[in-house]
Amino acid sequence: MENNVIDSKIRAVQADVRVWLKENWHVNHSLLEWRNLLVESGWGVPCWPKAWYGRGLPADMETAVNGEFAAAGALGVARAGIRMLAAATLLEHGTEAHKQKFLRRILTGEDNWCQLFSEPGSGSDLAGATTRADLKDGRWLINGQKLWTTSAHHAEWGLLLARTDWDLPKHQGLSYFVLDMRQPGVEVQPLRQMNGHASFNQVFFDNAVIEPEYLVGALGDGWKVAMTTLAHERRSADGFRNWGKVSNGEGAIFEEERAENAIFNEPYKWYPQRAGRVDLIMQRARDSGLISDLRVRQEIAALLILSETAKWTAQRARAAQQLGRPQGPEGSLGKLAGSHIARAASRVHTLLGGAEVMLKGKDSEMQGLIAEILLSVPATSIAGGTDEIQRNIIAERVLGMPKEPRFDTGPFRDVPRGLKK
Amino acid sequence: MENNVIDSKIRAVQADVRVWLKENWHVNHSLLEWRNLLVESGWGVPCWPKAWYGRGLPADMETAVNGEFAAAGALGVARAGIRMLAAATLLEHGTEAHKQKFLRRILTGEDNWCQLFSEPGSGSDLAGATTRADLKDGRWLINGQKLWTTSAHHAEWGLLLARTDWDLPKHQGLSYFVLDMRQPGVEVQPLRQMNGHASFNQVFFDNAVIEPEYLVGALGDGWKVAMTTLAHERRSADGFRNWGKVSNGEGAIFEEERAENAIFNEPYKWYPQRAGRVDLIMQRARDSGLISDLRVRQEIAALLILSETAKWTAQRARAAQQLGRPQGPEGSLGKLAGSHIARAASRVHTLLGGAEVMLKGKDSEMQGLIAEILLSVPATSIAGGTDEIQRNIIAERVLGMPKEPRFDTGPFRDVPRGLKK
Amino acid sequence: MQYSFSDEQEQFRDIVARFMREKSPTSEVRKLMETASGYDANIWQQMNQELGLGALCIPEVYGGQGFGFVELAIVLEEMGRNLFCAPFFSSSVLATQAILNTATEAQKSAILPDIASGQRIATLAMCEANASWRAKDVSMLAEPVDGGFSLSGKKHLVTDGMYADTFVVAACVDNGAGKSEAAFFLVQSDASGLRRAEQDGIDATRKLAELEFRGVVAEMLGKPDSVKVDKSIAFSCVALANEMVGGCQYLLSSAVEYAQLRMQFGRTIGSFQAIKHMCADMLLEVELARSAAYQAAQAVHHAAQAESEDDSEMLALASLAKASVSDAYIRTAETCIQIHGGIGFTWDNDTHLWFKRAKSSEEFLGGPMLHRELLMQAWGV
Amino acid sequence: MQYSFSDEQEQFRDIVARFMREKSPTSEVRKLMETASGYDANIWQQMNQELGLGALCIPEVYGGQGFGFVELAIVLEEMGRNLFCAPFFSSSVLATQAILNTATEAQKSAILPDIASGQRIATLAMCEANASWRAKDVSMLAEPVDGGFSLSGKKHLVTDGMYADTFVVAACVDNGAGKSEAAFFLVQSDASGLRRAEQDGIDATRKLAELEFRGVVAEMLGKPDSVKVDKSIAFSCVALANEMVGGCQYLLSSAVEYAQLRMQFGRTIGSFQAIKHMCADMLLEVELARSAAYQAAQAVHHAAQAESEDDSEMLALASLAKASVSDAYIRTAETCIQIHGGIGFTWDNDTHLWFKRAKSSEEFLGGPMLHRELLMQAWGV
Repeated sequence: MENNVIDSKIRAVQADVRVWLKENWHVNHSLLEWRNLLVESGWGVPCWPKAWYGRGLPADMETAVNGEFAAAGALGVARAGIRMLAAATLLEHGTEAHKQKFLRRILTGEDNWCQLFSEPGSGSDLAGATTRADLKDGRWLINGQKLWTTSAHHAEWGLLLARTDWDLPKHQGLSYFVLDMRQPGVEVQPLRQMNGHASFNQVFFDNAVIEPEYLVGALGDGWKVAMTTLAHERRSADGFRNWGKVSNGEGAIFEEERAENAIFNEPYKWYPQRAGRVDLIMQRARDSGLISDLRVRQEIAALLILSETAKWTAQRARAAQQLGRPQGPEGSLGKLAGSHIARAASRVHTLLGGAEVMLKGKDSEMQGLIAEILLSVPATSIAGGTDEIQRNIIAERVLGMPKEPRFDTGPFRDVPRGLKK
Repeated sequence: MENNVIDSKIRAVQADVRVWLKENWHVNHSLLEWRNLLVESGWGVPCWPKAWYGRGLPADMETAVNGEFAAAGALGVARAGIRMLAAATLLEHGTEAHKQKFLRRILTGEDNWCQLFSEPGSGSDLAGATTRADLKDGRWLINGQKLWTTSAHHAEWGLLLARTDWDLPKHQGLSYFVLDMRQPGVEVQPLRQMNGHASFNQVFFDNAVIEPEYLVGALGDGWKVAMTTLAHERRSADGFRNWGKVSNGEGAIFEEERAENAIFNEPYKWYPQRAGRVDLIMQRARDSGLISDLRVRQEIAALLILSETAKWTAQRARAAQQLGRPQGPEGSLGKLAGSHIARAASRVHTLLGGAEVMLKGKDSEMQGLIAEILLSVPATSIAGGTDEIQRNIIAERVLGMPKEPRFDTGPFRDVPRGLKK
Repeated sequence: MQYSFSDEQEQFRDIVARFMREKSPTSEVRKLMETASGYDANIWQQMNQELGLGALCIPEVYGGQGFGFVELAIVLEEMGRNLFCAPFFSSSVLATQAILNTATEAQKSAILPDIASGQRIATLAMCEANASWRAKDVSMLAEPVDGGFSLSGKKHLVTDGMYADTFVVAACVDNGAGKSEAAFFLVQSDASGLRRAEQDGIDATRKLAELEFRGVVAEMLGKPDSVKVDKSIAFSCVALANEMVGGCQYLLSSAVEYAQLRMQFGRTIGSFQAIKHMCADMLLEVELARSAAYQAAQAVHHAAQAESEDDSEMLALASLAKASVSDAYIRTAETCIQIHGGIGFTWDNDTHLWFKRAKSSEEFLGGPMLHRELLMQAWGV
Repeated sequence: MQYSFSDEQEQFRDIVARFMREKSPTSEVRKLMETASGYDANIWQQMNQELGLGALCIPEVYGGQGFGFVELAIVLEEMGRNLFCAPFFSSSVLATQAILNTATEAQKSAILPDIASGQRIATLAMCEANASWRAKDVSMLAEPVDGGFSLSGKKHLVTDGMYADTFVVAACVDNGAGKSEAAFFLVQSDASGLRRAEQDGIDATRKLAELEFRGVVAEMLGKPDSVKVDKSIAFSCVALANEMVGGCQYLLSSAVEYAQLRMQFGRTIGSFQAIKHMCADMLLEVELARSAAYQAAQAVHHAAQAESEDDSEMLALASLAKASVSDAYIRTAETCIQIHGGIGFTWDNDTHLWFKRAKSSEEFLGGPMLHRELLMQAWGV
């Protein structure tokens, strides 16, 4: 397609949105009213199919539509949490009934979702899940434990990966379900971290029940379906980094949205600290006077070189993507670079704090923010795939090096797992 | 035994040596005459068996005897090169005929030896040797190539590890031979290194011949016998570090010994540079004025902390050994620590040199010594077992962690090796 | 022998180690760190009565056992390994070393017996807003008044400051020539004009307090002598380094053990080369740091016994040890968390207890950058 | 687009890369590095006649092609990847950037056409005994004489100094106010009073010389201006950083390739996690360094086109790139040797050729420590 053809199409779409928003957007709507309007108009998710609350527009139109919303100061559909991963998974693998039941309430924000994949015994090795789903009297009984489940405590539904066949190899014995979180067999417990926050939950299943129609995809296709969820998780990782960005409009509907966001942002409030808060370094160095110490200047320069070059590397990846060029190695490196940055930042913050780093809490430096950095950074090189897993992925997928020899290809029943006896 | 009993035994031995030296040692001997005297008296290797040029004294008497030699300013038996490893191996695994033929001339210095273990395709994986020994018409025909063979060009005899059975697993198909280096089927070529020196040789075998009686140990016991050689190599590693220490006595016999040593020391003259020459750092920092740069001071302090603590760690290991305590982890760490020290030293030397490090040769800093450091240090983390192999050994043998999964346990014929096609 | 412990010392270590294992399991550590005082008075009493640890390296004339610094280092290593919660470091290291190095005979005779018995808990108040434990950075001024000196100002990062009975306070006096010299002063916890407030430390197993002095009348220990003040801090650095080595060892062992239990991909994670090599690197770093701590302990041992004119080598080793072990401890703690994975970042997993001790100890008594510089200075460079 | 090359630039890269692959295999590099001049005049001519690389980023009015700095960076990256042996860096980077940044129009018209065509090989003589390429460290004094200035003293580490036809020499003039200002001067190789001597470089693919000036009469380029002198060196730093990135890529590819070929213990060494992770770490470091080099090239590209009042961001990026790539290059070279094992330390293996280039480039035009400091200064910190 020629550029000018694309441009004129975009302009036509933009004009349509603008007209529709002018006619419909009003701050006196309740949030739910407004989202229902969005869902019915198809402008809430314009790139979704027409049959399901969208307008079937090509993916690259989303930015144009969003731009009009921003210009009008209008709110969009609910996006917080993992609801959009649930939606993407159900759109691809769900039945008509699933879509009918779940999609609309995902967009209106009436239902919240959580992701039940990780377990105490399967972190890096997600496919090693041992939560079991056993068919009994025509219903699935779920037993086991999930971990690192953000927002489980206010979710209506969970995306569950559970083992339905123990005689098949690891990846083949898993199935994918939608689980009703509000039932007696499901217990959600917050999990406290070393930095004092409790952003994640443990979820225990004791004969939790799933009706057979809540299986997503075919029996035994759980890993394949989960891959869809994870692919969307990776794709929207940039979006996740915008947590906490809430619109600052005035009016009841904005109050409602801010209240909603506040709940979802709560678990992530220490994430910027986890990444090392490089943004604070220069000012702290100036304030402490250590900016004139040649040794400290070296450390700061090295840290900023790391963080600047990592930023440019991500931008190179994005630019290549936008030009439709094959992705270079740049795209896979951000996570590992982030670990280096966080660790280096933690070291520099320590240098700048001196013995003050012995303190935490509101009377300590920056009302405890510095302590929170030092006690949160260790999570960066673990959460979302350890540095070691990242290096494996980079070596194997980007550099084409040989895979690890495998010791878990037989029937899962026989694969050593958990803690060695 | 009580300490005073030991002490009186030591004193008795010391008195004996002293008397014998007084009667026999004289600088007007030729080196060979003197060593023949030593061999006949048993004082040259007092802890060897009486049947073989020794006096059968316990191992801890060696220091006492050496002390008397040092006090008298008397020379000892020939020790340079790998002759003592050959001797130890033959004493343990050799036949009477081997001992008869070789041991005396090892001690007198009339024969020189080299070690033919490593190959281009088997460095870290020594047992993967592919040099073949085939029995034909009652004699072994040797074909293949060895690498990293110090002093091969002036050796009369070589300790050869070669494959005699390709259908057995790797470690079982090897045999150990004494090879006559002075024959048409053996070609020795010096191997130039990146620092310009050529300390090692490649040795090519083209139907080199070994008479059947030169097999050491049983057929197929090559790995076991080689372990003896390597164990003695490790044990005498400290001794090797004293290369270049030559006695500075006056007289013809000392001249002879110095000439002999000069040849043996030649390949090792860059070894101190390879280790990083930490000893030069402080003076260079003072001379350059960079000693007052706070950043440089940090780097120097960090380097010296590393090298001092490594030294103390080795001394802790030695102290434990002398007390007869079980060896702690300290003993296995020296090699890996040495790599860190060498790399850190190279960095500091670069800092101190600035752009002068672009130069080498006699007009450059310290007549080329600094350049030699920078171009030699990369060998430290490879030679004698790479850092990676050292970490494996430390993890497995010291920390008791699981061994690598093995892919080379079948018949050696089928083990993938060399360069992948 | 210089590079090993004697059989007696090894036996002594076994006894201390057993006590610490029994009295200071992590369940106990977790319980005590949530209390205000941070220690169990009964166990403190047992430690002093059964093992006599408080008396250990106080000379016999002052009611102590007269052992040397190497024995003290052994105790600290075992305490650090088990995160033993007690004011031992405050009382028997910081305060005792300050007193031993500066006080008069009479003062020592008056104070030390109660510290030795554990009846009196003392600590050091030195650090001010500039967060330094160096004599030259002490800015609190001691003004001569009737009955001693008057102290005003703030001290913070005072370990066990809320529950200590006695404070050794660093302050300056004018030496007449317009220059000020640091000295230690004795203040009792009930002194008039003294206020104390809890400080929230990242390491809940080592309690901190801020002290405010408003004209508190204090007794000077010995004479003003900045060199001796620095020397007593150097002694404490060595003690801290040995305590930290114990923590390093715990973290290393914990990581190696977990790596051999935890399965992923059908094998223990300890069978992956990445993990094995991390463990090997940790071991190297810990053993090098251990050598530094031991070597420094020996140097202090000798320096404390034979009053030498030139303390520079001892001071060098103290800084060398503090720098070396600080770096090793925090890196070992980071690696231990990494090997534990997500579990290692949870509150219920014990690793963070040592991580926080490591982070806190890194800058306590001066960070590695400072001590590397002090090392160079002590070496006369 | 800011973070990618245009299609035309990518095509240009392909053309340059093909030329370098064909003309500069390591067999050729090894042959040329043993010669005195270090390059092949025929290939130099081809490079200029067929590809016009010498003319590439010289403005059209001076006989050049008028391309920008990004195109120059592409050329250098491909040269660095193949260790192309030629005086390109000396003539088309060091000398040309000095001339472009400081000379008068008339001087540019007189000198640049011959450099653009490759007929004249120029280089920069700046570094003195203090081994610095900063204007403030230039101590050679240019004394006004009839017909120009008289230069006396020594310059060393002059790349391609033995075979260059023209030297751009940095020297100082008194600016009247008792302060000295640096300027560049033009000296021909046959000038009276000029002596040159070979210097033995660790990197035999980049020839070095020492020049001795004894009252050599020279022409000043433009006016004394230390800022412009530093700016032209900053441009060259960026060019060097891009050249080094090419070398990094060679080493990374070589290590990965060898790891997938070399067998030990019945498997390729690339299947061992230790080696895989080393390669992943190398890739990360190389890609970060590449971003720095590209970003800096773009900054110079714009700075060269739009004469801006404030060069500080460009200077910052130049130092950032030089520091980042210097560290990445030497570490990548060390790791590449390590992965090759003993073979990688031999003369016959090619790795050492790049290792030596990496080591030499690390400090050429200033080392990483200096450039980290300059980065902070350029940022106004």
